[in-house]
Amino acid sequence: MNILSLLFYILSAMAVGSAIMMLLSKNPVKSILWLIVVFFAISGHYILLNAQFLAVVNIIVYAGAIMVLFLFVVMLMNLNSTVEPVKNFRMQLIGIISGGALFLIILSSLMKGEGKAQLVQMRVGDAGLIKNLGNVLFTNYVLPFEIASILFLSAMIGAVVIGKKA
Amino acid sequence: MNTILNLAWLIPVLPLVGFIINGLGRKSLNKGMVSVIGCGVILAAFVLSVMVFLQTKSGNTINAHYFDFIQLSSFNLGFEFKIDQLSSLFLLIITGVGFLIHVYSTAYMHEEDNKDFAKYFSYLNLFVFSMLLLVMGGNFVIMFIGWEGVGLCSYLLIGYWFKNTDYTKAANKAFIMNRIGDLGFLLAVFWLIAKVGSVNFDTVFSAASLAKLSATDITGITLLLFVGATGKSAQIPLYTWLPDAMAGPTPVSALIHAATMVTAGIYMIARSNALFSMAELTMTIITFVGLATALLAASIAIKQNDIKKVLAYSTVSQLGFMFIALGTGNYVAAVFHVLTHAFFKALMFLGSGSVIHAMGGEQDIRKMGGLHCHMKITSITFLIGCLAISGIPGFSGFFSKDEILVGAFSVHGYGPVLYSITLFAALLTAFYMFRLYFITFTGKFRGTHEQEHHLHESPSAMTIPLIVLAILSIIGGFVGVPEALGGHHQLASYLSPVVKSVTHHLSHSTEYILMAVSTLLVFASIAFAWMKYKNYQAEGNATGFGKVLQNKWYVDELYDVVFVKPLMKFSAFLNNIVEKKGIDGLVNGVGKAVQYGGRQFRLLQSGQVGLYVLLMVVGMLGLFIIQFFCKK
Amino acid sequence: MGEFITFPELFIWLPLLAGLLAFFLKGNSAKNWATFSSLIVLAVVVASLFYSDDKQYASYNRVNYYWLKQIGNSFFVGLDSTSRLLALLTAIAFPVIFITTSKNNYKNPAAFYGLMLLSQSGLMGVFVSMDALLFYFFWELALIPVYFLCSRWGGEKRIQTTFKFFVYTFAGSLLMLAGILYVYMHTSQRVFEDGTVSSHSFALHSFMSTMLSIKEQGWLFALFFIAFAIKMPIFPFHTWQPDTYDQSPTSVTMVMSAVMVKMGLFAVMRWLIPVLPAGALAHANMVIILCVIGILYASCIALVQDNIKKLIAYSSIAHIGLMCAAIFTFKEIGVQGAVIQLFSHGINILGMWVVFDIVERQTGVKNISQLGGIATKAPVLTIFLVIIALANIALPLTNAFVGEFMMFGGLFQLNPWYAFAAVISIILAATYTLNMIRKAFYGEVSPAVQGMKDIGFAEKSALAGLVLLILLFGIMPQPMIEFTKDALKNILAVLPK
Amino acid sequence: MNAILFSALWGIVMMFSGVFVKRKSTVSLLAIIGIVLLFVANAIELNTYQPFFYIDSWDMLRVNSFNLSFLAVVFGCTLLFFLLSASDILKVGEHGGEYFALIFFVLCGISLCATFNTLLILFIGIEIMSIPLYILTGSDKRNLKSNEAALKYFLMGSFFTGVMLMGIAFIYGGNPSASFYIDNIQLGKDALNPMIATGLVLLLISLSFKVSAAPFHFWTPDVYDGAPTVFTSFMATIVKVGAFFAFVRLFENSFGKIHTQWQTLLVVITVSTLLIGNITAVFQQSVKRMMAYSSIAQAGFMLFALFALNERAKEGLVLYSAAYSVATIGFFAILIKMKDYTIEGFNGMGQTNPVLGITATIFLLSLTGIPLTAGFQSKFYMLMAAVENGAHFWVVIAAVLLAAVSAYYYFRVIQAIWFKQPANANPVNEEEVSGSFKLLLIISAILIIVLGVYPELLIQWLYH
Amino acid sequence: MDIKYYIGLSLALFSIGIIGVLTRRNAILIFMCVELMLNAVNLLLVAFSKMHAMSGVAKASANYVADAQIFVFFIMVVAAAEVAVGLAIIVMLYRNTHSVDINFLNRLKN
Repeated sequence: MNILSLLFYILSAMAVGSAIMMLLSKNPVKSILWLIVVFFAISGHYILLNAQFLAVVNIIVYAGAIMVLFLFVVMLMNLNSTVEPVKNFRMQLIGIISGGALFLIILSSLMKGEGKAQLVQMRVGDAGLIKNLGNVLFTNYVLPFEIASILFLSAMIGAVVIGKKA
Repeated sequence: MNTILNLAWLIPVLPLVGFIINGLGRKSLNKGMVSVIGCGVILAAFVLSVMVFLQTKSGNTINAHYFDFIQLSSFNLGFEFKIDQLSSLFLLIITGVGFLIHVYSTAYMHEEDNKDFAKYFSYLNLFVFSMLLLVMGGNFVIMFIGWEGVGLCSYLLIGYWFKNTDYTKAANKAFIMNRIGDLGFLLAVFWLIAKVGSVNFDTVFSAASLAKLSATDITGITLLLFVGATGKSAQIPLYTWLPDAMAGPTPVSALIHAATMVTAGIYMIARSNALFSMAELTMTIITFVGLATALLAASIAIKQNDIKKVLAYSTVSQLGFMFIALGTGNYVAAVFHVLTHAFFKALMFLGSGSVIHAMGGEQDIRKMGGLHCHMKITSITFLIGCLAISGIPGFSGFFSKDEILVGAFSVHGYGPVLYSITLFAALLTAFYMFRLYFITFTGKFRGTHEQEHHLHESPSAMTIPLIVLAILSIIGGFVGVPEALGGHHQLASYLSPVVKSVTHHLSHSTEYILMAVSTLLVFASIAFAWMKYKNYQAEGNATGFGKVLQNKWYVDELYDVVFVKPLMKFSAFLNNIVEKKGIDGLVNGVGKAVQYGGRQFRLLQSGQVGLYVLLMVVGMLGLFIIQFFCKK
Repeated sequence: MGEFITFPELFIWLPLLAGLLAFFLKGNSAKNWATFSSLIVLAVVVASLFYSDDKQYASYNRVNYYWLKQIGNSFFVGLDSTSRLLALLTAIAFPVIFITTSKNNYKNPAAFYGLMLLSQSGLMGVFVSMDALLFYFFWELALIPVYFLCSRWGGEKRIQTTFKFFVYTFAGSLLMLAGILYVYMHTSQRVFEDGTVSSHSFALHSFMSTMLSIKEQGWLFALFFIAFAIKMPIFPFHTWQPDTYDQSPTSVTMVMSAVMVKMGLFAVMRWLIPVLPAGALAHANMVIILCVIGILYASCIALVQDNIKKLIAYSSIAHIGLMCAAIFTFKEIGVQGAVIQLFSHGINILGMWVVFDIVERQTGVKNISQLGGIATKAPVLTIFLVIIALANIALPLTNAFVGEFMMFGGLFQLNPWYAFAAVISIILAATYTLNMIRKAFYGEVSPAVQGMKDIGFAEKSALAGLVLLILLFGIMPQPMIEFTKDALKNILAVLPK
Repeated sequence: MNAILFSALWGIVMMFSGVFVKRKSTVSLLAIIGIVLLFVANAIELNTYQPFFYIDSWDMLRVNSFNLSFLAVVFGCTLLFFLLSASDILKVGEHGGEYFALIFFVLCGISLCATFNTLLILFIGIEIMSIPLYILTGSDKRNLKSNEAALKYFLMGSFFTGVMLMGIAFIYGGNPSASFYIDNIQLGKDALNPMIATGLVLLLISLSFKVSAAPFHFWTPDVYDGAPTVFTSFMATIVKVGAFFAFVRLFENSFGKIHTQWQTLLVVITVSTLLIGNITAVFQQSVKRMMAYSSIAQAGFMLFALFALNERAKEGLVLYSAAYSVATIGFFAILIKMKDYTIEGFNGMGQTNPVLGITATIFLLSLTGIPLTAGFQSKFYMLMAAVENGAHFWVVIAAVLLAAVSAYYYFRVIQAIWFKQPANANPVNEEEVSGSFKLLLIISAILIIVLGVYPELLIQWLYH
Repeated sequence: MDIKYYIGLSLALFSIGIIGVLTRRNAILIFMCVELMLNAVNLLLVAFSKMHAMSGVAKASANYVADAQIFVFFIMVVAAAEVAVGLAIIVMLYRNTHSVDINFLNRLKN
């Protein structure tokens, strides 16, 4: 087992473990913090895959901006002190069972064909570098890039329309 | 030379014209005009019939095709008449007796409103038209048209006084019972169409067609035709309408329910003798049905107190005799009896009408008595009728009945038995007819004083037909004097081109003995009646067996219990349970199921996002399973 | 005239335009306009009878416009004998209805008469269309106005009842639509005169020349037949009918029972049997058995009906069942009988309704038990009724006798037992009809009938017209047989050679 | 291309108009001008295939007569929607300009969905379509139902965004050409690559959610019910057909060749959608909610386009979009003017407001699919396409039977309009019904009839 | 590293997200779980991009490898926009009801 595999397993365990912890913690703030841990773990995976740009963006945008926003809202609502009421056990069980079943079914459906092992390029490859991505983004992907601005405009308008105190 | 025969279509058309004029002009025409038109057209038809008769007597017959009625590539049916000896004989009876009855009606119905008077005559004319169509029809369908037409007219005339619920019920009963019979007729026609492809008499009775029919076919067809005949000619099991039909005006009873319509069955079987002669089973059945009817009706007649009912049952009984004749293959005898019966039964009905007229509408003989003093013509003519029907030698009934009895006796195997039972029925006839005569015309008057005061002889328009018919009742028999009595049986030889006359194998001496026996016994039974009823006192309702007879063996009640009530119950069951709960319930059930489904599906939409997502995830699971784990 | 406009078009457009116009008229003028326009249509239809020779006047009787041609449809209308006969029936029915019901005062007459005329247009369209899609269009279009008429102007329970009727028939016709589409997909291409080629065709002749396996024909037959059976209606699809007849305004009931039920039978003859011959043959026995059961069943139920409208409805179910059975005998005599009975039954039942509309309007009662002695109060009406009722029970020398005679004959030829069973209905029919006459018209005058008056000139002449037709075709049916003879070709062609 | 550009630009114009224009009528006028411009620009492109400004999209957008004519239908319907309901949009809250801006952004999203050629544009298009809708749903801020609807919509919507992305990821992963271009997906030589199959199912699921097909329809009744009625009208019609178009476009171009492999799934979805939509609608008392279920049912019919996936289906889809949208927009425009949204609320409308009554009846008849209305023609085309496809004929039979059920609930409203006695008060807010509004309703009704008689008018554009 | 491990990992994360959506009642937490699902997708996309970089087909063009990563970038963009709108809606609801518990969202039903 090489170091990459080891790192992969560690990061994977960290991601899944924190994700489960996020589910299990009663306190919303703690959930948010666990989620941030998951995001860091995923960023770690990106680095393993040599997707440096995404790793950075993930930390800045997700773990940074978005999660902070969540945290901010939770704080704003003063939910940190109150503990969320739990769903009744049966519903939770059904939820877990069906979520798990979905996982298994998708997984098994993927395994249906005779899959020859396909390897993933790790640690090398320059496609994920900022220079390359920037190049592609502003040439091939200029149209979606521009259009994404409309998304933000509408989100902005939405925030105004909805957020403004009536 | 056949101009007359070519004009034969006028015979039915004339009454039809009378019907139309009287029917449409019922508001504007006065009674005189109506009578003239009503009787005039029949008289004209009678005159034509006589001329036609003369033609046919000299052997001229005609099959006239007027227009196509139903013309298909596989089947064709014309509107055609067949005028031969048989039909022209019936033409004479219908128009002749019909005319007399029309004349009689002008007086009898004189008290009716102008409008109703015209209505009455138009119906009567329509009846004559239908009856003529029946006998003149050149194929089974035209015959059937007349067949149903007379049923209709009978319905209309029985229900002539439509405000009386009982009368209209009787009319319905007549029509429906007739229809049951008609059904048999109709099915026989279909059978013929299916097998022979034609319903034309000549075609069907031709050897080639008959050869196409198997024994089953012939038995089936003849049986079905006979069912038709039982309906129209009031035989068991379809006879009960005829006594009830007495609800109609008395001349109607005379014309329709004695002289003409009820003999349609005999005519039809005589007409189809070629078929019937080949169907032994049917013939046997006809004989026994006729015999049973003759006995049953006669037994009922003994205990009836309504003057018209007695005559009605007598008619049924006499029709039974005719069927015995038919069943024994003695077609000529049957036709002969039709002829004589038409005379004397019409006579008696008209006589009873005269009595009822005089009694102011009273029909119960228990309230009559001693009418002979008040209305001699009626009484004497009625007596002649009774003598004729009883079969006193010299009167017409004697000859025709004798021929039937002789025919019965000569049947191979059970002839003597048949003869004796038939003779017994004939004795009953003599008995109840004279019972009627004695109770009505002799003894003391038992009615109210006003009635007694009111008693009078009927006007001449009524008595003249009586007299004419009385004369005919006496002499009518001489057209068929048997060889044994030195006659030539002119009727048989006249009808021979159409109807094969039976040559019975009895020796003249046997015939003499038979005649003597029957005559003696008839006299005995008249004497018995004289003994019993010369001093008749009104009595209450009969008891014991008499009650059964008085209540007509409870046949009506039996029919009600066996057929009518179960049918109505079954229909109500269909209507209330099968229709509403079953079929409609099923239809509505689909609607209800949809609504129920709507309510259930609605519950899924509980408003809980968690549940929604869960259900959607389950849906995803389902789709994945279908896509990847279900065999295609 | 053939150059500019053809008869079948006139049949459709005249009532349609008249109907649309009627919506904008006020009060009585709508009524008069409707009567007038329906008489015009009658005149046109009668005129078309003189141009029925197809060889000589082909351009008068058949026309084909481009419409939806990309999918192989066209506005293809044409007249043949059966459709001409039914168009005539439609054209006769409407003026009679308008004249005899003219004393009924409907609120909002403009809408009422407008919708009536629209339904006439739809009916005409059903009878003349030669394209399956067009046929389906008219099939539905005839239904919609009737739905509105019944629901708006009907009795107390009108809404539920007519709604059931509507959904029921709508479901049926949608099944037919599915069937039409399936057959359509198996047609060959259609080339239009302007060169457009569509890969499939809705034309009747294309439908008739499809190659469908017997199995396909079998279930397609079921799809079509259910639609038609509901419309006719055939047992056990009939339960909408008595209630609907009862709850509809009588003039609409007249349209439904005199003309609309014929749509189903017509469709069977025009669309079902020629298009799916093997299916029809395979199912003929089953259909006939259903029909025969229905005949007896409906007749029995009619025996115990107190409501006259329902009684007539059940009697109509029995009669229609017989016609349907006769068609499926595939015997010349039976089918021919059914064809002429289409017309005869329409006339008779129309007459029945006319009489009972008058009775109901004057007495406000539709139950037999509350009536009695009408003959005393309205003798002329009674005479007409008796004649019409006798025609309805197929007395000889009335039009229905000829038809029923031939139909029973056909049934007998196919299987005597069917005929034996079905013929019993003749007795039952006589029983319930005569009982109804006896109770409602004879006897003592009941309180409800006290105020009744006899009919006036307009009603008298309309009824006299009907009675004349009844007698005319009863005594001389041959001309009508001649006229409709070619209708048999398509149906009898089903039989294996 | 013109459509994307103009809708985005005009969205921005409307956004600023909210700030600078105070008069409400000016705002709506501006919006109407915008949609007219959009329509015209699109029509010009449809005629010439030359956009005003050419942007090199690296083949990420594909423009052809089919999707342009579809967009023309969408813009035409939006025009009708604005004309009928602009005043009601402004009544929802004080952010009139913003609402219009959001609607234009949605149109931009629809334009992207109609012309996308890569999964990326599809994703962005669907998001641009969805996010403004979350906002519009919640735009009636004081109304708890509106809030609730917005949150439900948002939560479920983003959940299925995740599902869709998972699907896209698998498609990408299973595609040896490593491409997001929808016509460049290599489906495997013999057997279908399981990754692509999984991605396909996930995409099918998420797009089913967008078009509210069962069993992913649960959001629809609640959201349509809770949203301000005028936006429900917009969502149920224009947005829904937009999503449908994307759905069909994606599956036709990328998976059309392996149609039979996923047809069974579609049968299940179609039948359950028809069943649930129609049957649940039967029991509704609120007309608005009934229309939500009816829109599910109508989606079931539109799914036939996907089921059949042939030329006829595409024609049918365009026709269906137009027919369904016009009728629904018209009916909702009337519904907005009602005082009472229950079925009883319609009682006697035919007598008090005949014009509204007649037009509402025509709209409902069209939705039921009565001949000579556009609704019939569109259903007919769908069924025809399905039959032409040849497989699973029983689905067609099920569909027509359920269409008969649909008559049940549509006709309940018609019954209320014509055959029931009116309540004491006028069921309609009379003061809001202007003459021009009535005229527009009549025009839409006529449009429906014209399309019902001559569907070629619309269809011929496709083969322009 | 075999791609299967990455598929397993991201599916696990995805499923945990789904389970979270199914089991939690707090709207914010549900939303967070959705974000987790998106991240799982992101991870998978990046892994696939590197998988394609490994297999020969895509070597010709580095763009194809970049495609997926650009896609991930856009997912993040969209997620950000969604968060803005979503949190605004949640806040609005909280202002009106003082709760973010989805179980109490049942004014709209049936």
